[in-house]
Order: sequence, then structure tokens, then C-alpha cells
Amino acid sequence: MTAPVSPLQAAPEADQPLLKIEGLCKSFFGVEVLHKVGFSLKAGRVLGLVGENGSGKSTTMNIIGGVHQKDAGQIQFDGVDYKPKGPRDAARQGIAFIHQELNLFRNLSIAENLFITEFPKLVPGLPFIDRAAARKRAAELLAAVDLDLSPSTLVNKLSQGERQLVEIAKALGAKAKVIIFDEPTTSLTTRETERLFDIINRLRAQGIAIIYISHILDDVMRICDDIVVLRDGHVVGSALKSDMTIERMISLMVGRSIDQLFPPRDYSAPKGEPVLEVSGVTQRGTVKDITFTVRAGEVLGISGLMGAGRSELARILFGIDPYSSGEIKVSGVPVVAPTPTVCMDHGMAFLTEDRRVEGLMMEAPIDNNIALSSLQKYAGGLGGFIDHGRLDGDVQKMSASVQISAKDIARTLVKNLSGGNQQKVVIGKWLLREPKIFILDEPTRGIDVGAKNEVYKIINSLAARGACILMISSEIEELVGMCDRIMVMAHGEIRATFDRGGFNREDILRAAMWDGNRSTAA
Amino acid sequence: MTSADATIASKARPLPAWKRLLLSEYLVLILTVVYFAVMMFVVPEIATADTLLDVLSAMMPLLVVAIGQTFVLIVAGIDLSAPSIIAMASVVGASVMTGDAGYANGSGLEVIAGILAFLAVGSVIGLFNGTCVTRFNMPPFIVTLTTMMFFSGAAIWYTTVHTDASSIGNLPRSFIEIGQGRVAGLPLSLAVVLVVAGAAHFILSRTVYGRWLYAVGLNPKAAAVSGVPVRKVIFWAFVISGVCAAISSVLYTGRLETGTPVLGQRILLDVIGAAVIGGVSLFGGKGKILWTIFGVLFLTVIDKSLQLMGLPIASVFAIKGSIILAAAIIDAQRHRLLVSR
Amino acid sequence: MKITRRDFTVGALLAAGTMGLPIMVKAEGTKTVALLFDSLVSPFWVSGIEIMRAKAKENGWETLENISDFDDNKQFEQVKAMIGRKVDGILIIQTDSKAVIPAIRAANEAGIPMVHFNRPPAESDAYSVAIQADNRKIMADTVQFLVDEAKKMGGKYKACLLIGDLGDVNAIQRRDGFFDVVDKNTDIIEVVARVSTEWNADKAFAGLTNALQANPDINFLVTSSDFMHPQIEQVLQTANKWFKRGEEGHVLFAGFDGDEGAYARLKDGYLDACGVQNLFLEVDMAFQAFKDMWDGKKPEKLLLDPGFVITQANLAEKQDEMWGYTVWKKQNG
Amino acid sequence: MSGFRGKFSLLVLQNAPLLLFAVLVIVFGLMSDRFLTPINFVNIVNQASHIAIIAIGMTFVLLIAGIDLSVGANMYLSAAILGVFLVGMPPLVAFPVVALLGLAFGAVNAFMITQLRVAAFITTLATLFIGRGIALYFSGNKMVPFSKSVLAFGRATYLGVPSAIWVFAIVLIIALVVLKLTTFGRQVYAIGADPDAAAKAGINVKRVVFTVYCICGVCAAVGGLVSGSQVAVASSTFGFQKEFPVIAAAVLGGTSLFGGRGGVLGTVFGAVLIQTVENGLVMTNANPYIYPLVISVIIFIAVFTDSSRTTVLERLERRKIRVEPD
Repeated sequence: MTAPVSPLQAAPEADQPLLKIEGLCKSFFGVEVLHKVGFSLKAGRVLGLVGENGSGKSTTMNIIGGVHQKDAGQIQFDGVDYKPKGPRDAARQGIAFIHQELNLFRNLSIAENLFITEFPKLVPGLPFIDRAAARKRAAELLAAVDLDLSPSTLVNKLSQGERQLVEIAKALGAKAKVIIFDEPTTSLTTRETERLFDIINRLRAQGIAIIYISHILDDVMRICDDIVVLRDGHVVGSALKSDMTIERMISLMVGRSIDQLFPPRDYSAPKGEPVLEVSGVTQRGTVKDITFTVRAGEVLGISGLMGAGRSELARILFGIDPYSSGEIKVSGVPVVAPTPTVCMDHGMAFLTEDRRVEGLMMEAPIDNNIALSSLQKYAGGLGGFIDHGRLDGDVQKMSASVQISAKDIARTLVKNLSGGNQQKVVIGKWLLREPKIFILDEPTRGIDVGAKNEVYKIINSLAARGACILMISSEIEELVGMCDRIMVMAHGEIRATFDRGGFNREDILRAAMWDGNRSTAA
Repeated sequence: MTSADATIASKARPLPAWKRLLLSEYLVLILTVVYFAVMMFVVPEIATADTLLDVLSAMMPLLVVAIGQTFVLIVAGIDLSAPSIIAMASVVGASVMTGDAGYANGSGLEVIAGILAFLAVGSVIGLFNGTCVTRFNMPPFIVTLTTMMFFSGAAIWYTTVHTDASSIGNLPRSFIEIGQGRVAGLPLSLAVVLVVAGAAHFILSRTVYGRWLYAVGLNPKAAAVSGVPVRKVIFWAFVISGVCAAISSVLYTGRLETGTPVLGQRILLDVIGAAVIGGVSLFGGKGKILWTIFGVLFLTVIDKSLQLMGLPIASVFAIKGSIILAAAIIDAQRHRLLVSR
Repeated sequence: MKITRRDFTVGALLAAGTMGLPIMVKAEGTKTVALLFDSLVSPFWVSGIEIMRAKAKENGWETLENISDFDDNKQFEQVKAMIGRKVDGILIIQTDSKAVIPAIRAANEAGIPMVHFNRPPAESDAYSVAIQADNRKIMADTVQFLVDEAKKMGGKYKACLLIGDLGDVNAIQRRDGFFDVVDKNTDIIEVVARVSTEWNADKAFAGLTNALQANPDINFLVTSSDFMHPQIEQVLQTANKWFKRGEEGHVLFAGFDGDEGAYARLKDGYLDACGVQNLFLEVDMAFQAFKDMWDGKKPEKLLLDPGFVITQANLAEKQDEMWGYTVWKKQNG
Repeated sequence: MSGFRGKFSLLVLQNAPLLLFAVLVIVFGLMSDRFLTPINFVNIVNQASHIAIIAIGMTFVLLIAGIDLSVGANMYLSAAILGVFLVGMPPLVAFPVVALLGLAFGAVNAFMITQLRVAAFITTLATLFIGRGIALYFSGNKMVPFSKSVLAFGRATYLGVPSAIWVFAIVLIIALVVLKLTTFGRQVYAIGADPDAAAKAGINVKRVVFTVYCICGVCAAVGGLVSGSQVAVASSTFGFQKEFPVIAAAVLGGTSLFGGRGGVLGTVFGAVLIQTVENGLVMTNANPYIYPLVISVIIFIAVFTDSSRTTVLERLERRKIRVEPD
């Protein structure tokens, strides 16, 4: 246990805090989720809020954003008592909440999204929209976030980063004094992240107060002025950035110090036979001439910016998307007409980057999810009946071995699990097949530090058992900590490969930033 | 939802009895029994052995269609064409068997040929529905709506080609027995239905295909990545639905001794209504044969009680609608309870 | 859980409300007759069931009703339910003449007399009595009258026939009656349009409008049922073809059934002829058949209502036999 | 996939319903010389108006990914109340009154769906039965006549255009304005795309959904009165199974059953397309038995091309990572 660091002193600046929270308590079904949470936020500052999943960050923000009502405590906003009746009320009073899953409507234009609740009217009092005014206002707001797009562009056509900027423009349009960002960078490219930080800096300069929630502690250190750490509904640390380090944040978050986030593995152990051989795989518009080999027991990392073709490559390897030329061999046998089923028969497994959309049946219990890919292994006899006894036993064992914390795996629905536990369910599903090749796309996205550590341990033990692992990640730190080799992709091509001895953050990033178009032209 | 919420949820206190009842999967059965008990005071005749047997035999064909529909509903589809399959199969099958210039008449194999014709019509239409949905990505609602319109019309047209009359009668006695016969006092159709229901139950609960059906209904993308042949699974659900409709057409045609092109045209809403009342979700991923049986039983008992009362049609419509609505409201409250748990 | 309980109460009340139905008590000694209709879509059936209810009351009988909504299988269920209620007689209007045979057998087995009203069943070994209007002949007579009128006036005629539901025997018989006559008179009458109405007012309206659009010179119109008169009047008025007999541009127009609308239009001179089914007679015949069977007699399997053609010429003399006139009288004081 | 062929097939697919319409018009025009006349076109639109009006209301419901199976029952119940209890109203009074009756019916559906959270499919299935039952009770199964003035209105033309088309045009313009030019209209699309996000964005989802079902109710009743003023009476089959052609018209016009995509102009097009086929079949004196066959095949083709278009579009719009030199 680390002692909490001293709370922020009454700041040297004389001005009053814009948002002041004191003794905030909240219980669900008689269990306390927030216990006397308190911190304050000044105009023109960025407050980083960190903590593991379930530490109470979301609940706190949902109370401020008007989604939940508080049980006890006080919130003062701009010097007066603040009790939002709902999300809309909170927005009216000047608090904007930019959710992790962006709340934009893909079938509507940017301008319509900006004003969906309060369009400018042709005649005040009548319901008719003034489209010209809406476009003009929208153009101004887009200019304020440096988004050079026509307001009548459909949101459908925008990239993730551009959508984020539209959300910010929306907050500005609502004249927000406080903007809450929940995990804003998880699905942004590095360039888009840079752009977001520029804008945040500008907002700060304009005197807007910002609450920034993130698992990416590097980002928090970069952008925030003050940092508040939550654990189990308590504030366990709150300090100026200058008084804080990443290591300290981690130890505050988990309540113990993690000496090694990345569990050790014997990297020098000899690797086995080549298992996955990819040569010259090309698909127009996505990837070009991809060639590499992974050996048994090896962990190969794939780095690159968002949109570099990493996930696309993984999808091709697993037979979800087509490729036009090249060859994929598993243990020397070519994979013919790949589909997920064919690839699975070759011993492959694939953890997708979005577990909600492509990984899990959210409305089904844990055991059904784990069993899904292995059903045929347990079926036999005349009617192809499933041997439930054997299946249930193995699923139970698997669930225990990946340490899913749930009371009854046959009853708990996956949607009620935390992100980390959900990810373990997906991993368990694939491990039940005992894969030779495991492709993991962003295996630790959106899960807390403790769960990350457990995922890393699973990966190591798999490698130790002789599986070959392809690990895609946006966090270079994670790849450096886990991999035997790192392959860097940009514009659908492999730009560089580094061996464990030659890992270097800057080199990896430089290779990833390669501008494919300019080089092709040259 | 945070993980904290989940932990809390699992620590929920034991529920009071009425809530447990509301959450029970036997709720619809209980409602049926309660309704039946009330009705005994209104029309005492409902509690006679003959009426109960009638309820049983009336349930059978409807149940078979509803079972087929359950498969389609589980994969988040819908099959509006089932009634038109019943009609089309009825006239085609009858035209093969009939003593009035039937295509296979006098061959000695007319009954077998006839039943094969029924099944062929059902599987071909099911195949067509399945292909459109899986290969051409067409919405099931519209595909089956157009096949419904087409084959309802085609059944009448086919009848006019085959005969001057509006229906095809004079069917072989041994065929009629399937729909009407009794063995040891129980309807022979019961045996057919037991086989279908048993097979359907085992497919859904015990086979890989069954588990795949639910997976596709819950999350088709995740199912595809997990190695489930999603298209095949959906395709076969439509074929099963078509074949079930054809089997039910055999039972209907047999009990009426006639192939008629308007057979079953009014049962569509009963079929889907029964499955949904039983608890099968229109959004996929949820459903059991047992639930469908309860739903069909519920509707059949209501129908039979209304028939016994002999009320004007206005009251029949109003009462039936209200009962469906009441059941749906109770079900909605049950869902709310489930979610808040 | 306050809200949930309130909502649950709403649901429970709804369910309870539907169950608060009058308890049926059957008095000892009275006869009970079941009236099983397949629909009540046209005035013919509505008046039919009303006359039956009234005449049953006169006899001191109770009635039970069931409407099958054109579903043969459901009607079979209804017959079984009536057998379950141990009624004394079943009057049935089936949709399909063959599909009703199992129902007749079931009634025979239970020893309950069965009478088919207006539509006879197909041939079978089962015993029941059918009362039927002689559709084909009545229609033929009616159309013959119209053709004679046409011959009197001279000229060529473009004819349009509104056909009923193609799955209904009565509709088919009436269509056949129409062609029995028209096919013999092809020299002056050409059938340019057959409108399929499916016994549906909407379709009749749209179909006739389209037919008139395609053939604006239609001047010979026959409908298989009188219930479509309002639509016909509306379409002809729109097309500026709605004139009385003797006026320039009058369309020769004949109907079938003999309902109140037909009477009104006959009286006003728009309708030339109507094939009347004698509804009073048919009900009397049906009820007499029950009485005979209760007395152990075995009436003929098919009893025909000869019907008659009513025209301007015999209106005064025949109107009392026309059921539509009685309804019209009641409605118009 | 070569650029030109891809673009060409996309062009064809995008305008498939229009092409289909053109082909039909040409075919029927060649087969009957009375088909391609201005009068016949007015006639087609006139006959399509009541379906189009109801389908406009249905479009609102489909846009929020709902469904209303009770429109036919609503038509009948509103007409029966008008004909039985409110006899002899002139059209100017009858229309608002019937609209209010329809609104009340829609509000009942809306209440069940938004407040008691019963699925729309099952709610409207139940109110279909109940509405029809109540209407049959009021009418005693008899044909309900409309007043003389309503019938005169049904036959009337203004500026050479039949009254039904005027009502239809007014409903269409109001619907267009509401959907395109009001906050409510844009929120309908937003809810159809993502109801959860809409709630988070501060849209009062329940209120919008409630209003949408009320609108559908109003349209059903008004469409019923338009139809009634033409066919003169409401018999006991009035509005029976109208939900199917109405939904078919909306879907033909490109409205998605899954919400968020489509609009009333397309719906109107769909309604006119269906009526054109029926009209053409009569004009060409086709065998009445094959009407339903032809109509269902045409709806099928339209939906088939729409699905193919979506598939092709998705493939074309798949995100490009590399810019390939040509």
C-alpha cells in the first residue's frame, strides 16, 4: 500500500475553481461505488482522471454529465450548486461529455449532428430549421477545431479522428465551460492524437476546463496539469503533474507497485520450426507484398499507426477478407481458399480489435461464448450431438485458467463483465481450441492495468508452450515489453523489422511515420 | 456498465414469489392454466375430454409451422411466407394424389409421391428464401413478404390450371388418416408433431448447429470470426421453416381431405404471435421449442374457449387482441425485471 | 419497483377485463342452434344472420355464432367446438365445398343435424342438407334480361363483369351463368373487362376505374354481388356515366343478391335488373330442415331456392319477396 | 473490377427503381395504347393516393426502426366511428375529426411501446385485432356509408386534379417539411440510426417515438377517409391487410426496415410504382389470376437491386489504406 500523496494545495492562483466536487457518494443496489470523492477543477486547466476499470471514473463522470444522480455530496459549478436533471440539462448548463463511443449519427451531416437538439430556427418560436444559419454556424465551429470539411458532409464519410473533432465542435457549439473526454485517443491515429492535443491546448488557453480520462498514462502525463487517481471509489491520489510519475500512478491505481508490468519470459530460448509463413500477400487498396515468418514459441509484434493496414493484414490472414496474390502456409501446408473455418482448421485463432462487435455474444452467458469455436470438437455420434458433460467440464477449466472472475459462468451474461474479463472470455474461447497460431489485435485495449498484466501472462505461457503469436498493438511500450521481434507497417507495407536486441522507440516510430505516397512518387 | 455494477448484480437478494413466477420460463403455461380455470366457469364444456382432445389436435399443425418459425426467429429472421407455403404445398400435393386426374393417381405410390411433393414445395420455397437472404443480402421481411404474395397467388392460379373447382378433393384414404386418424384415442398427427418437436428440440439444445443458430442470432459478426458458417446456418433455418410449413400442410390437408389454395392464409399472425408470446425474441438469439409449444397452447386454448362461447366476431377480435396485448405487457414487465436484476 | 408494479396492475386489469364475459347458461329444454359463417363481408350475410337470429327467437331457440374468416381449418375447429357444446343443430356456411366434408362427418358421428346455407358441399357419403340459390340459373336469367334489353335498343355493347373471389364457388357459378348467356350473344356483346374484386370493395373500385380507363365505352355492366353498388355508382359518376334508364348514356346494369342498395337503385331507375336470392325462403327452408331432422326425417341433400329476377317491370309485384326491400323499409322509416 | 464497369453498374444499380419504372411504362405502353395517356397517369396517382398517404406515415415509423401493423384497423375504426356516430359531416370537418381519431389510435400504440415497452410488432399486432373488433362492434358488421358530401368530395376535381391527389399532396408536403426542415424530423433520423446515442445526445427519444406513432395513426386515418370517399362505404373488410402494400411501398421507395435510411419521396414513388403495375395489368387485359404474381415479382426485383446496390456500395466504400497507382 502506498500512502496517498498530499492533495492539491489551495492553488497559488487566486481564482476560484470552476467545478468543485466534495464528498460525492453513490451506491448501486446497496453497494457503494463512490465514497466521498472530491476534487476541484479550475478554468483553463486539464485534469487527468485515472484508475482501473471499476474504480469509479465513469460513475463520477456520469454524475457530472447528468446520466446518474448522486446520493450524497456536493458539486459546485461556477460557484453555484449544480444538480443536472439529465444529460441535456448538463449540456445546457455548460458541461459537455464526449463519450468513448462517439454519439454521432452516421446517416446525418456534420451540421445536423452539431445541432441535433438545438437547431437555429427560421422564425423564433416556430419549429422550422434555418439550414443556411446552421451551415454557417457549423462552418465556424469546424474552423475552431481545424476541421477543413463542408458542414453538409455525411458523418459516415469521416474518419474516427475527424468524428472526435466534430464532437468537440459540438461541445464548443453548446458553449461548454467544462469538457469531459472519456478515452479519446483509443481509436485515433498518432497524427490524429497530435491534432487532438493541439486543440485541447487551445481550449485550455481559451479558459475551458477539461477532464481527461485515459488508460494511456503517457498521454495523461503529456496533456494534463493535474492528476487524480481513483481506486475502488476512493480518491487515492491527487497531485500536480510535476509531482507525479507513471510508475507512481500505476502503483496508486492497483494498490501495489507493479515492478514489472510485463512479466518476464526467456527470450533467449531457441525458437522452433517456422509455423506461419506469409509470402507476397497483396490486396489492392489494403496491403502490398507482405512477407514474413513466425516460428513456434515466438511472439511477433506488429506496430504501426492506425490505418497502416495491421488489422487488415490480420483479417486477411484469418480468412475474413480476401487477398489477390501471395501465399500463406501453416507448418509448410498452403492455406487454400481461406475462410475463418479453414484457418481454424489450420490451427489459427484470432482475437479481433473490437471485442463487442466481433468477439463476443454480449447477451449470452460466459460458458456459451467460450464454447462457441470448439463445438465441433465435442460433437459426435449419429446426430452430431454435443457431449455436454465433457464440454462443460473443459469450459469450466478454461474459465478458471484464464481467471475470469464471475460467480456462475453459465448464468453471468458477458455484457455484465468488465472489459478485462470480457477480453479473457475471448481469449478463453480461442485457447479451448489449443491454437498453434494466435493473432491478437489490440489485446489490451480499454482494459485496466491489472487485467493487462494477466493477459500478458497468458501470452507468455502460450509462447512457452510453443504457439506462435502475432501481436498487434498501438502501444509501442507494450510491444517492446512483450515481443521477440517487432514488424512495423505503414501504408499497407512492411517498413522495418526489429529484433529484441535492437528495440528502440524512436526507430519504430520513425518507420511507422513513413509517408508511403511521397516515397512511391519519388 | 462498470464491473462494479456487475458484482452488485450478482449479489442480488432472493426474489419474492410473484417475481420468481413472473421470471419463470413456465409463465405462459401458468397463464394458460389460469385462463383455463377461469373459463371453466364460463363454458364448463371446455373441461371435457373431447374438447381437450380437440385442443390437442387443433394445436398440431399450427405447432409445426411455429417450430419452423422459431428457427428463423432465432437467427433474427422472419418467415412471412409460411402460410403461402402451406397453401401451395396443399394444392400441389393434392394434385399429385387426387383420384380426379391426379398426376400419380393409380400408380400405387400416390401417397408417397404426394407427400414428397408437399416436402418438395416447402423445401424449394425455403431454399429460395434462404438464398435471397444469405447470397443477395436481402432483408428476410421483404423476401418472405414477396414470396408470400407470389405463392398465395400462385396457389390459386395452380388450382385453376388443375381443376375447374376452387379446390382439389378426392384424396387417398391412407393420406387422410395422417391428418384425421387416431391411435389409442390420440390423434395420429400427435405422433408426427412429437417427432418434429423432438427433433427440433434436440437440434436446438444438443447439436452444434443448434448452438450456431443462437450464436448467429446474437452476434453474426462474432459468430463468423469464431468459425461459424453464418450464411449456411441462416440458409438452413429458412429451409427448415419451409419444410415445417410443408409438414403442417400435410396435416391440414389431411384433416380437411382437400387441397385448397386458401389454406392457412389467416394463420401467419397466430404463428408469429404464438412464438413471441412463448418468449422467442424477434431480434434473434432467444427461443426454445418448449416456449413455442407453450405459446401455441396458449393461443389454441384462447381460440377454443372463444369458439365454445359462440360470441359475435367483434368480441372475438377484441378479446383475442386484448389477451395478446396483456401477455405482451406482462412479458415486457418481465424483461424490465430481468434487466434491472 | 413502484413503476413495475403499477404497470403489472395495468396488465392484470386488462386481462381480467377481457374475462369478465357474460356467463352462458343454457336453459333446459330449449334448442340451441349454431350459426357458423365464414364471413360477414356483404349485406347478404349480415341480413342473413340477422334474419336467422330473429327467426330462431320466434321458434324459441338459442343461437351461438362463430365466424371462420375464410379459414376452412378454423371452421372445422368451430364445428368441433359446437359438437363439444352439444348444440342441437349446426348451420354452416363453408368457404370450400370439399374441405367441409370432415366437419359433416364429425357432425354425423355426434348425431347433430347439419345444414349448409347458400353453399352446398361437394359429393360425399356424409349426410347433410344444403340450401342453395340456383346461382348459375339466376345469374343467367338476369343477364338474359339485360341482353334482351340490349337487343331491344339495338347497337353493339361492350361488357364488363365484376367477378367475386376466385376461390368461392358462388362467384364461379355466377361467372359461369354470365358467360352462359353472353357467349351465345357474341354478335352484339363483347366482354372487354373482367374485374377481379376478391369480394373487396377497394379492389372493385380500383379495378372498375382502370377498366373504364382502358375502355371508356363500356355500356353493359354486371356485378356478381350487390354489395359493390356504392363503388360502382361512385366510379360511374366520376366517369359521368351514371344515368337512369331511358336517359342518354345509361349503362345497362345488373346486380345479384337483392340487397337494400339494389332495391334503392332499382326504384330510382339506375339498375335494370337484379338476380335475387330469396333469403327469407332460404332461412325458412334451413330451419324447416332442422325440424325435419329432429323429427327423424331425412330431407333431400340439396334444396334449391329458385330465386327470381327483379326488374323495373315486376318491382311492385315482387318487392315484398326481396329481402333488401325489407331492410330498406326499416332504414327509411 | 475495372473502373468503368464498376461505375456503370453502380449507376445502373443506383437508379434501378427508376429504370424498372421506365421499363414497365414502356412495356405497358406498347401493349395498350390507353396506358400512356395523361389521364391515365392522373388516374394511377389518384388510386395510389390513399396507399401513399398511409405509407408516408409508415415511413416515419420505419425510420425509427419501428413497425405499425395496425394501420388497416386504424383506417377501419376511424371510418366506422365517423360513419356511425358522426354522420353527415362535410369533408372540411370530417378530415380533422378523422385525423384526431387516428391520432388517438396511434397514441394508444405509442403508449404501449414507449411507456410499457412492449415490442412494436406485438403491440400493433394486438391493436390490429382490438381495433377491428371495436370497429365491427360499432358497425354491427354492416357497411358504413360515408355522407353525401364526403362522396361528392371523393369525386370532385380541383383545377382538373382529383381531390384525393390534393389531400395526398398536402400530406406529402407537410411530411417533407417535417422531416427535412424541423428539429423533430432530423431527430427521427438520428433515433433510427442509433437510439442509445440519441438518448445520450440529449434527444427526448420517448417523445419523438411517441409522436412518430401518432403521426402514423393520423396518416392511416386520413388515408382511410380518402379511400372511403372514393369507394363510398366502409365494409367490414375496409383496410383489411393494408399494412402489407403500405410497407411494400415504403420499402420499394428505399426506406430501410432497420431505421435511419429512406424518406417520404421514395415511399410515394413506391406507392405509384405498385399502382402503375396494377393499372397496366388491367389496361393490357391480363389474366386476373396472375396480378399478384406480377406485382410480387416486381417488388422482388426492386428490393433485389437495392440490396445489390448496398453490397456494391459497401465494397466500393471500404476504407482504402493505400493509394494505388493506376
